[in-house]
Amino acid sequence: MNKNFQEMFAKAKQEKRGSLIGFATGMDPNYKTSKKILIEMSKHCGAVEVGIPFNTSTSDSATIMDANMRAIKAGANTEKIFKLIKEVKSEIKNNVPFLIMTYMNPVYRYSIKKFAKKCKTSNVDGLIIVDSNNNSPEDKELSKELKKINVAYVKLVAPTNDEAFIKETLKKCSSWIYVVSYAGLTGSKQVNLGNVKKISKLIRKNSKIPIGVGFGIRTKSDVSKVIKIADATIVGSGIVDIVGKNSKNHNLTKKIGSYLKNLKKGLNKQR
Amino acid sequence: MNKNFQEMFAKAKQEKRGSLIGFATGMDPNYKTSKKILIEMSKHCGAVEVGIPFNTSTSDSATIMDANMRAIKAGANTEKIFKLIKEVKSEIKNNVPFLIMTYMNPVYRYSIKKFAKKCKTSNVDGLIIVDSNNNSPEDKELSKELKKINVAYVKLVAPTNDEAFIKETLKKCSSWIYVVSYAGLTGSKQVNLGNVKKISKLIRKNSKIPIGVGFGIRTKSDVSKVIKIADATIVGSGIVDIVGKNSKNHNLTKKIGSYLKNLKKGLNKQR
Amino acid sequence: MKIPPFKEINPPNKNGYWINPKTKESYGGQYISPLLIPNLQKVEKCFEKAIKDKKFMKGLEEKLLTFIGVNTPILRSTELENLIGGARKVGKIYLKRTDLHHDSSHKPVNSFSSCYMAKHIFKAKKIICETGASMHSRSVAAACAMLKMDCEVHIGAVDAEKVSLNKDISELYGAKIVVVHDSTKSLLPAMASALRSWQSNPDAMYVVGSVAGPSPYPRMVRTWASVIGRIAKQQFKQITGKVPSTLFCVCGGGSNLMSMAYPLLKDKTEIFAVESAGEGIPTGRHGATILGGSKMGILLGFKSKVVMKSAQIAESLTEASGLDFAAVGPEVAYLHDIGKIKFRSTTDMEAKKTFLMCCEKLGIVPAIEACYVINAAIKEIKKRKNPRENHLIHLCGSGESNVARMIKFKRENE
Amino acid sequence: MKIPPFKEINPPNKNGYWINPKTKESYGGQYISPLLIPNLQKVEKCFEKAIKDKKFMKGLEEKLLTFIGVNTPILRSTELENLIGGARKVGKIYLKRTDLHHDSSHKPVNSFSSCYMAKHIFKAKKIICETGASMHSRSVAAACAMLKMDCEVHIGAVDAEKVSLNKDISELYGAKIVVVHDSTKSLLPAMASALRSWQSNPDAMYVVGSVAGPSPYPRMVRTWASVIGRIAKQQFKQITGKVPSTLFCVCGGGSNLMSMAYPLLKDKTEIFAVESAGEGIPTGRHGATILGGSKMGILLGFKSKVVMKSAQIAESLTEASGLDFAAVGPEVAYLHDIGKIKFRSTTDMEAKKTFLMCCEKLGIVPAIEACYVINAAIKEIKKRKNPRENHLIHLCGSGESNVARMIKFKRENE
Ligand SMILES: Cc1ncc(COP(=O)(O)O)c(C=O)c1O
Ligand SMILES: Cc1ncc(COP(=O)(O)O)c(C=O)c1O
Repeated sequence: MNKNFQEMFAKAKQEKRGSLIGFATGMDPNYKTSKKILIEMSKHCGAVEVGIPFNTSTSDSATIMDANMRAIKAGANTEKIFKLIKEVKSEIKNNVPFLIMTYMNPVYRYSIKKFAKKCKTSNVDGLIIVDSNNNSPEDKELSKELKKINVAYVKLVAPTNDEAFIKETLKKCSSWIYVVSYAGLTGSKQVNLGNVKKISKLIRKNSKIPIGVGFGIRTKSDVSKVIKIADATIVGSGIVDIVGKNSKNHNLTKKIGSYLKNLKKGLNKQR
Repeated sequence: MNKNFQEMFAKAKQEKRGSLIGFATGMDPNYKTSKKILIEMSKHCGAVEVGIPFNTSTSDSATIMDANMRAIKAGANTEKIFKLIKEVKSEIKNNVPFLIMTYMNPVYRYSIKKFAKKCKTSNVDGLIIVDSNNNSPEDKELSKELKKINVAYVKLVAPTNDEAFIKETLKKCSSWIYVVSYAGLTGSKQVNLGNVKKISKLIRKNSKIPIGVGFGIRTKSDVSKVIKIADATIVGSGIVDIVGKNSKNHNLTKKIGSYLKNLKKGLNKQR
Repeated sequence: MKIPPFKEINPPNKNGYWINPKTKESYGGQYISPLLIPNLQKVEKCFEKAIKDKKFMKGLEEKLLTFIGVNTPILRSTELENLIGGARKVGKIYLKRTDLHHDSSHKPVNSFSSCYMAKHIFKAKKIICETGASMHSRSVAAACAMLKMDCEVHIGAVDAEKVSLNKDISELYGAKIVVVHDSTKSLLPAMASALRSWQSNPDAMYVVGSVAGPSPYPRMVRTWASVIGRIAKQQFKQITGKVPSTLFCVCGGGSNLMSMAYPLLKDKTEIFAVESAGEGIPTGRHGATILGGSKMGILLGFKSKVVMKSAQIAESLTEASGLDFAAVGPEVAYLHDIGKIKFRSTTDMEAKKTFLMCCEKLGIVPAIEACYVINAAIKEIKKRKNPRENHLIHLCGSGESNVARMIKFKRENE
Repeated sequence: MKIPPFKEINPPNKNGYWINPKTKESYGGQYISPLLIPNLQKVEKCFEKAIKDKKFMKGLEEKLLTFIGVNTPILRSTELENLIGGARKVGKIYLKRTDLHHDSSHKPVNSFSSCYMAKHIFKAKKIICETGASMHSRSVAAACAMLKMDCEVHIGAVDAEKVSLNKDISELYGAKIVVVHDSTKSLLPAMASALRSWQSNPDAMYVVGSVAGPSPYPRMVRTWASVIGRIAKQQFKQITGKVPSTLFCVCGGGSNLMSMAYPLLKDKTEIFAVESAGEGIPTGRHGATILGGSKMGILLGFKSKVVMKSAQIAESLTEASGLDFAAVGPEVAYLHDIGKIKFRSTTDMEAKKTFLMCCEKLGIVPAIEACYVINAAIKEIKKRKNPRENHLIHLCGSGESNVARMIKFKRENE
């Protein structure tokens, strides 16, 4: 398991609380502001997930599609996002782990081996590829490379997946597993707790890996409910929405800060 | 032969000249004006041809189509045109023969027998039906009825017709025969003298019937050229044009009068 | 696929008349300026020659099969059956798919055949035609393009607006478009204009769009068009083992009716022609020549039933440009008067609703003209309630050119 | 008419990949959120079941024959031959007329088959699809109407403007239209949007419009579509006694190419795919995935050649909405890379001129997409100058929906 994630989950356990993982698209709305946003997020989140934007995404809601398009317009590409993360990590004081979230094409085009190496040299702690299929040669290569360098390979499972699929996925997954809370797009519906329980049970049957839950978590109350079942919760559209609506506002990072501060209040495991 | 036509041709022969036959659509632009026009025409023409308008004419140029539509709008129908001719004939001092020019449908709808009788009682001297085919039962009935009452049945022959057709036509034709000077619509081209000579020769070979030539005769010079070959010349679009352009002009009948006066100068047979 | 050969079963007499044996009424003939008589004689001679010329017919039939695509399928429509109770109650309903022809209607079969004859036998360099829904002009223009002939199309100004897609396609095919502003600005004055133009161009050949016009056109058109019915009859026998119990066709001039009905005239098929009742026959605003009680009249070269106001040809009022013809072909009037063809009608509103229904329930965009027949057929079949019958409806065209008007209608009615 | 049966001759491996034996490169696969994996497995199972289910296949084939009208003719075009020297110099040219299909393109064969499977085997109540030229959505919507299923169409905002006729027809059929304003506002973002919608509606079935998408779509679509090529191969042998010497198809995603090429892959027919060169390949403003030198990429669930700008999918620029697809299907890329399919291209300007030429000289209004292939075929056939060859061109669509733009082009260029 990646050391920083290990620490994150250990510390949270000790404090009897869950972890908050915040997502933002890298370079949305531009390099400079994005850097400030990520630094702010690192102050409140257990981990930070940074999107490499892809213009033909097959799983994102309009909110994140718009963020992708803003970032691309601002010149985002794989190289620059790595640079961004590296700079942010060198400036922050703590060991908050950073993940990259993206689609297979940017990774594949960059070259899988080079991408893995670049994760290491840029202090990236984990990787989520939304459309990486367990059976693809790219997935095999990628999981092998990431394992070598101890970068977490966080894989997704969804309410529509059966146990066989979950078992298959667990084989490659490292550090934690991402549970999609409903059948739908990021941020398009309300978190579905029934689904979360069902899948978490299947996972627990087969593994002790920490569980992170994403899709549809926006409020303190969402966080609170999810954290009763899972180890971490991922909040994306809630943050990206603030970026989209305030991209030219001086108070942007402040707003994100107070949004996250409020969410954190829901992280307590005890009733 | 109809007596009035007989007289007309006899007188013209005596005076070594041809005859001018003027055409106007009945009730164009309305009953009252049309009556004045016809009376004026009777002063200058050897004979007057009055059109019963038909809205689906298959042989008229735009000029005469427009006249048809004006007359129909003014309420023209078969009954009223008969009345118009009857009134005109009772008011004029001379024996100028009047013809009706129309299509088969108005005649057929009126009933052929009734139509023939009505010609007689309205002092109509002749009838031209543009689309009457020698082989149709209506044509047979009509020519029989008209013969009984000595109303001229003036038939058309065209440059595209062969001798067999002309012979067939001559059998039914009475008083005179109408030679169409070119392949085309009334008033759409210049008179074609070559055609006229060719057909006249074919007619002369088979009959002594007077020949009237129409289609494309507008000027004194046209009249003069045609009259060297034929016995009469029919002027239609030239007159209807004046009506169309001056339908609200007080000088309308005067204009028609002077137009006809000028044309008459071309009627002399001698060079 | 071989096209079943033509057999003359209801010929007019030598002067182009069909004679009602009871009333002695005559239908058809040749009422036209003497100027055109030689042209008509030539057309007739060419036609007689053409149908006997094996090489010509072989060439023509190959083009009909591969260019027009005349071997269209017959579709069993359980969807329509189910609308009125299902096959077990009302019998089976089949649709002849001439909407799948090149240029999307029954029209190209006559248009192409006539132009092919014009080219190879009449030796014309130019074709003159009139058009209403522009289905005819579109297919004549297509034939002229392929056969390298000039094409002159006469269209009423009102129709030119209504079905501009077909008009634009005619223009893309290279046709010269003459917009006619006479009288009702629709099909009839357009046809008069075309005939007038022919008088000025006697070397051209005129190609009529329905079973109308002076002899020999009504006979020639139904003979060419009957290729459709000959194939359909053969197909229907293959599918059901029998000829259809009933046949339903829409009737403007009667070309799509005769195309299907002609080969079945001596069979025991009950034949229905459907007219446009416009806003309703009693309102006087309709296109129903026969059911509107029209009298015999003489126009555009032929004698038949004609919608008239005293002696003038009256407006025929209907949503469907293709049905906006104030007369029926003479053979059609004759077949009605001797009781061989029965008539039914559909209002414009019913037809427009049928259009939407066909889109939504059948997955077919029919020509608006075809909606009149579908609606009337459904009404009649429901009334007959005979599970042993096999019904055949002529789906005579596709409705791309009606989409603009109909999507507006849909949106206004939702 | 019986449809020649399907034979699998170029299957992907069990993970949905075609593998290049020389380079070991893999094409295809299933790159998609785990959410959709079960749906894809279900589609694959249904497909396997469907093609082995005799009753299902019989029902499907009857509808293909009578509803879609898949038995379209092959037209010998002496007109095209004569443009480049005549048959004695360049051989014979034949056109496969899928423009005569219901809804006027090759698309309905796959669309209907997929929807029929969705209804009877997948048991879906709703279909989700994307569309470019709206030919696909039009035919999916037609199938849904007939099969009583809901239909949701995703279309790029730019395309919605370009081919509004087809879009309006989809709406008349009852489809719900989702206009997509993402990224290039054309086919690719529309497909991404459709796939995203499927994730929210896993009970629906997604129907793709080309031989693209995650496994099993590329294989399923070419299998359904190959009905066209199976019939064409049989017809061609009947006409000429042989398989075609050359086959020409346009290539956007590759469905019309595979529909014809698939049954000929093991024959000695030389197969040409034609791409849109847009304003010219060197300008970078084009839709030529292969000839533009595209690299392998992963998008919309599959791995293949993709037009990219660094890792982003790039705009494919072409007049033809139906070719505006920044990738080719994986089997197509594979067949290109192993040398089985050759590629040619046509610029937008050449295609537009070919459109006018086809109208004026052939009497056919082709889909603008088909003009790319006709132009390239003529160029290639002229160069080959082989009088013993029989050439087959896939005339894959009719151009009613292009008329508005093309009549403007004609008037501007006269
Ligand atoms: C599709 C269609 N159906 C029917 C008709 C009616 O004509 P007819 O009764 O002469 O067949 C037309 C005429 O344009 C038409 O376009
Ligand atoms: C008429 C027509 N041809 C060709 C195509 C190209 O698609 P593909 O290459 O997937 O067959 C399309 C797509 O919409 C089309 O509508």
